Amino acid sequence: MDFGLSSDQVALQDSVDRYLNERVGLDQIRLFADGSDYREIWQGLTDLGVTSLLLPEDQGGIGLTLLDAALVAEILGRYVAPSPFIGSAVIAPQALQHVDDTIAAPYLSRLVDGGITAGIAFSELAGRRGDAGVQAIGNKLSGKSLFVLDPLAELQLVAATDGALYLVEAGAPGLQQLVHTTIDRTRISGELRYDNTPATPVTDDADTVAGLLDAARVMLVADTLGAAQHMLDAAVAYAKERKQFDRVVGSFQAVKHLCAEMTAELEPCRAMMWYAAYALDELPEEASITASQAKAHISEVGTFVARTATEVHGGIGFTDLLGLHYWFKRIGFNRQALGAPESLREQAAVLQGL
Amino acid sequence: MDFGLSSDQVALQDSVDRYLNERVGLDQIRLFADGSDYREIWQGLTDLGVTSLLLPEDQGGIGLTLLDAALVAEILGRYVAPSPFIGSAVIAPQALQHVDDTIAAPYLSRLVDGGITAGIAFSELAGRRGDAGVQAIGNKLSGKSLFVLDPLAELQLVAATDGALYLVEAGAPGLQQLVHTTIDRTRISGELRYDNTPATPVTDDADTVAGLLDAARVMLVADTLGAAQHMLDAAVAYAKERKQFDRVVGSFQAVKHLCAEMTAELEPCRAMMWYAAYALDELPEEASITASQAKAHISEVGTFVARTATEVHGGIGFTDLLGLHYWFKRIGFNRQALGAPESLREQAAVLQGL
Amino acid sequence: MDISYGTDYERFRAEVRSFLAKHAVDAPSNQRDYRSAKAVAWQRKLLELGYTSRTVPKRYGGYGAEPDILISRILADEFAAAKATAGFGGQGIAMLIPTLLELGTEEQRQSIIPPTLLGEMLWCQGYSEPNAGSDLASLKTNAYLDGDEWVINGSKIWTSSAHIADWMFCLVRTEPDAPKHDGISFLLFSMDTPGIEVRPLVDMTENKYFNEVFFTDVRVPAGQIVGKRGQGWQVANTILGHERELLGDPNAALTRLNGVIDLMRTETIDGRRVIDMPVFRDRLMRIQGRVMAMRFNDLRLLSAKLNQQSAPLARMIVKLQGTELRHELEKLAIDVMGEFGLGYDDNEYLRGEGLWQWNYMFYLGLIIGGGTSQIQKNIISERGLGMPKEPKVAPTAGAM
Amino acid sequence: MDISYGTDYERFRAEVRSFLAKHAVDAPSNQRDYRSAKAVAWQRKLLELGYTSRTVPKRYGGYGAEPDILISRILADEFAAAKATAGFGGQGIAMLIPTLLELGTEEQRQSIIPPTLLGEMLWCQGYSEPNAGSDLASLKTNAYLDGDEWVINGSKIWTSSAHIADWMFCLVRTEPDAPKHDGISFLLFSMDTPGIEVRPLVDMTENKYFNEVFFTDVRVPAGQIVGKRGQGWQVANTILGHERELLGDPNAALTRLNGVIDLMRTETIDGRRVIDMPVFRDRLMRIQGRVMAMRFNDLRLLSAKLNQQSAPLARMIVKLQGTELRHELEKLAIDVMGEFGLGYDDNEYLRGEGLWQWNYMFYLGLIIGGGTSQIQKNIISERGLGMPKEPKVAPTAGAM
Repeated sequence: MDFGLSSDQVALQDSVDRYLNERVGLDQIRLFADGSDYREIWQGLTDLGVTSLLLPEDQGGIGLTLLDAALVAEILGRYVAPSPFIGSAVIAPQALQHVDDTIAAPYLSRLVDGGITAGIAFSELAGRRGDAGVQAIGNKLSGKSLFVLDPLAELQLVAATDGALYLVEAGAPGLQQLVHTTIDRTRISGELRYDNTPATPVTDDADTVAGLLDAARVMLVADTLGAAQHMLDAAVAYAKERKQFDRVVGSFQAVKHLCAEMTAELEPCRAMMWYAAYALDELPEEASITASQAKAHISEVGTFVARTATEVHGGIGFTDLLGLHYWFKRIGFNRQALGAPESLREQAAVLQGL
Repeated sequence: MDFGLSSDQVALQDSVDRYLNERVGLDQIRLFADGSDYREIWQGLTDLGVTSLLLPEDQGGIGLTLLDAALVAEILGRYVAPSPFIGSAVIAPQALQHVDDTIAAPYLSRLVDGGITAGIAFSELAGRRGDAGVQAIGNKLSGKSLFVLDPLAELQLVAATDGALYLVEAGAPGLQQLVHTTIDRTRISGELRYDNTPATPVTDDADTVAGLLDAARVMLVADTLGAAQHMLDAAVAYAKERKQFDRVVGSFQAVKHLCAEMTAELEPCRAMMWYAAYALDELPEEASITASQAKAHISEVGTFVARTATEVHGGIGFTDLLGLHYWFKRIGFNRQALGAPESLREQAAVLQGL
Repeated sequence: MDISYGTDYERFRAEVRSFLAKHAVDAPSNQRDYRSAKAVAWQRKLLELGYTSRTVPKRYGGYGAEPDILISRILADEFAAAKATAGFGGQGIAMLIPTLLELGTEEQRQSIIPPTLLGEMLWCQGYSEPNAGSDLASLKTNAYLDGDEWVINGSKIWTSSAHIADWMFCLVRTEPDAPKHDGISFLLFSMDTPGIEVRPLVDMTENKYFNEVFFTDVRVPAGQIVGKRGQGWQVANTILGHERELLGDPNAALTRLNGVIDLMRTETIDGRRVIDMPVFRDRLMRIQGRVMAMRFNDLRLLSAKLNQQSAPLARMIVKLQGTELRHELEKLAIDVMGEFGLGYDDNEYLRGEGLWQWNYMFYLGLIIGGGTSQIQKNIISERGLGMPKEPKVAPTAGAM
Repeated sequence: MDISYGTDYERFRAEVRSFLAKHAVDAPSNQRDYRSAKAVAWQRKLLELGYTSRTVPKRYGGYGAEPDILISRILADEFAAAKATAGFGGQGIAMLIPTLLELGTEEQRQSIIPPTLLGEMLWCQGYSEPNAGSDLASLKTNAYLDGDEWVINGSKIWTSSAHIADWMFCLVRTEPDAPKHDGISFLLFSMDTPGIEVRPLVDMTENKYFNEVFFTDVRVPAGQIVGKRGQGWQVANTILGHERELLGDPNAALTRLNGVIDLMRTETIDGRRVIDMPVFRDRLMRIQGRVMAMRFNDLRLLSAKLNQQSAPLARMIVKLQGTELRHELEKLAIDVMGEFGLGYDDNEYLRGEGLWQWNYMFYLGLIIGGGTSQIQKNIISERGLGMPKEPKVAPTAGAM
């Protein structure tokens, strides 16, 4: 019985933390928000091994678990680091296990060394909005995926409306890759349009596809946890320094209690994220329920923390001066992406036979 | 333009307040909770004229409005006063206007002088629970009404499952009048069972029946407002006196903010109650929507105030020593009676064509 | 109780409505446009009809009517319903002109009010400072008299429109030895005066509405003061209360609520309309209940003002409840849109011009600004409920 | 990470489960029954098997096992799942016995532990006083030595079971001149001692679990003290932390959550099952998400204890979150039942023996008791987050 992080896991988080602490300061975030690309940061993360985490050792990977991946995602969230992590390091390496090795191997080795990245186009799986819709006929796709994470990546994992998963390469005939602006400028998201675009089938096994969706969701959960923890930490630190009425504002009971309430809500989310990530690998019968509930619950808590931490900062929190809004918006993005709380709760109820 | 209480209305509230302040102290409430009857209190209220408020002047009444009645209900809630007010002074006097005068007149005069009281058996109108159900065949009722307010009253206004309204007299053949214990011991509620029980038809006009239900709901809203205002006032007063850590607890910012939050939620409820009551008489197209929304919203606010005011009292609030729980439970009763918030909100949406 | 306005007022409402039915097309689309020919023509028209700045005396360019709360309300309601801007807003018109009418010299009124009404003299307000936010009276920007000129040094923050304003009205400390509320004066000066530097402050909505303003030996004629030396706090407070009420405007909330309903009718999840989904319906109805309560509370306040009745608690809670409610309302809209609700700026799937996200964040700013929710709760509990004031603690060393 | 207990523990779990499958029928139905032959026989059986008070040494009537967190957890889980009481609870067994094992004299252990285990010596706890609740260390009930007897005067409140207890363990002030935490002693005495008056305290659930206890010249042998004079605060704190954790037990919340689901499957509105109503489903799932988070947090704490890791914040928030969650959960159940949920006492339509309303109110009591939510938030912010302590204010005149 050991429901805690191993020293290896702590070391993994520390190494990513150290790297991002050095390389992804607020100045870099601003540059990225203004349109700089994330290649350099991603190369650095790749050098740390984040792309080979999940890959089996016999494929040149480290053979770690989705919990380890989630722990990395948490640190990415803590620094609102731009990166194609979820597609490139989590979903693609798993999805490619279902593809013929002669096709998969070259992709995998280039994903591992950072030569290519992967995006995920899952709008058909998680509460389809608007006129999204992807028809697959004889390994050709037509239609469009909305809300694609990293739509400019070289490799795209595309869910068709019938639930099957396909690989599409950047530059494939009939493919348009569009970026759309969102509030979260630390993420690249957008749209893919297909017109008889050739695609490689990955799997049409519903459990496999659901497992990939759950994994992507848990990565967003971990990202929110990290971002919310940063906002809470920043609020506490600011409240200990900022003075009004000749006192540090953190000595006012109302401000202290806001910080206590954030802590009380957020602290159990850490265990919940661990459990949801652990369940992906180890508890198949619980995995989808905990992934859905974790994303719903931690999104709600994240929204509360994002708002409250901003409020504790007072006026400065509303400005760009400390950049706090990047975290606020990242949490807001994660809330809606790949299933919003209302849909997830209903899904969790259905999964339990209610 | 005058959206405020007239001096007559203020005087009406004052007179009821003065009477209850003298006659319905905590000791009386405890006696009533232990089973004493409310005849004497009701007679006193009757002498003040509460049963003739709504009756037209040509029927010996005062010809006031449902807003005036709601203002009385508010004071009853403030003192958690036991009384058959809603049935006897609000619903029956209106319902009897639809009954042939030879039948109605004797009832009305006895209601006015307090010789009889009236209960309401509306379980068929507001989200039927369990196995309630009242079949009307040829002016005979069979089945049962649940959650009857004042089931022992001499006159019962009974909604049948088909939506029509009937009068039933206590002691009628086949009628059983049962009292069931609830958390709120300041109210008598229970059940009526009918077995071919003779009944006098009142109306089967859906708008008329809906109007009576709306009126009853608004009275409960006013009752909750009065009870919640009392709890808030009591919490503020207690916090100004009780000392811990060598300070009055009301000097702690956390306690102050709890009181401020209760105030901020409750204060707009006063205007909402006024408007909902005014709409019953003056704005027919808005009346049902505002009654539903007012009951839903003010029940939620009431629940929040009931809990928070108890919390501000600390341990003493959990005991019977100050009797605070009578208000807590009255608010809890009003929340569920004649339509709970979830059902009311859905009803309000439907009424707006959503 | 009678919530009708009466026939005279309804006749006025009908006039306004018929004017708007014909002429609303002439209104400028951007409320912050003070410069275009269209905007100036619209403002002149409204001034002439008494539909804006109605109570400003004729000799200063206004309509010269007596204050009438119902007239003001009718104008606000009808212009909002017609989605037409009700003439120039901004702090010069909303705050400075009423102040000058009450406390300015005749010369100040004549030279300032007419060009301000016509948008030729655009004002910004210099109140808050980096370390004087919630505790405004501790402001440190100072001015001393040198001959017949004030010399100003210091800085201001949260100065909206400073980057486009022609003039500023500003609170400065002129009596350093007086108690903090008695040492402040209310000065007016051109933003062209040498020594003023304006730095825009980007906010979380990515806009630059607010600025920091720095003063280095800024020299201003001695006569450009409103009220006497040391009376600036009183001058400012003459009109501050008015701003707080505006922030909780329940009619604006109603307009937005109707917008949410429209959204729910068009947005779909897996092809099903959001309006048909009970969980969202319930959330909508909850918010509607709260909007209703605030609207009726507002009606009560209007009536109380009209009939000289007192409703202090009902007034005190407006800013707190109003801003929280709007933030929640905009949040519901974003959840209704789901991922579409994340769109911003030039996103081609933007709903409602992206104003939902903008408002969601902006109302968080308003929860904080104009007296944070924490300060509001202090006010409600202390002034409203008579609970003890926050105990004074001995100043810590190095307090800013 | 590995959340399995391992084969040895699973074997133990299987044993317990098989025991319960056969013998759960022998358990008394009322957890507060310490007197019936059935209850005593069940307790003896559990003591013999080491299923209760497992770590109490054999010579005092226990099983003499080493402390093992996983064994304790397995027992708690399995007895809860079988809805069988896990032997006598109460403050004598939960709090006094561990205290005596650590700090009592050999004579105290021998004379007290065995009859306490068998329910022959029922204990109540005398800690809180009317003016020493949140601020417990300011307690004023005092005792002085007169020859070889303590003489006690004062009063206690919130003393559960005082009306049925045989003995009390009690905090009293014995060193009036010492600093407040150093002047307290921990005494034991029979409730039959002359000068003790017990007045039941009716609570909002209409029950009389709590009492006020008044002491007038109550004389107690000098040796009936645990620890030294003036060390009572430390003696009491040896085990106080344990109580706070129990209040937020997430496994109890899970059992109640399953109860809500059962309710939703049977209750109907207009003939439609509540479980099929999306608004209630959504509320249920929200609560379930919170219960899950608290369960996993609890698992983290269990693991941290087992592996000597530290998780102070995760521990500090348990009481606050756990009691709030339970209050909300019971509230959901009442809303699910609607008017049926108002039933109480002898109402013939009572669901779940009326325990929903009882728990709804009782958990509000627990939000207040054992350190109110406000005190919990002070602790979290000050001890957990290192924020400044509530500043000391000069005592006002007449402070109680």
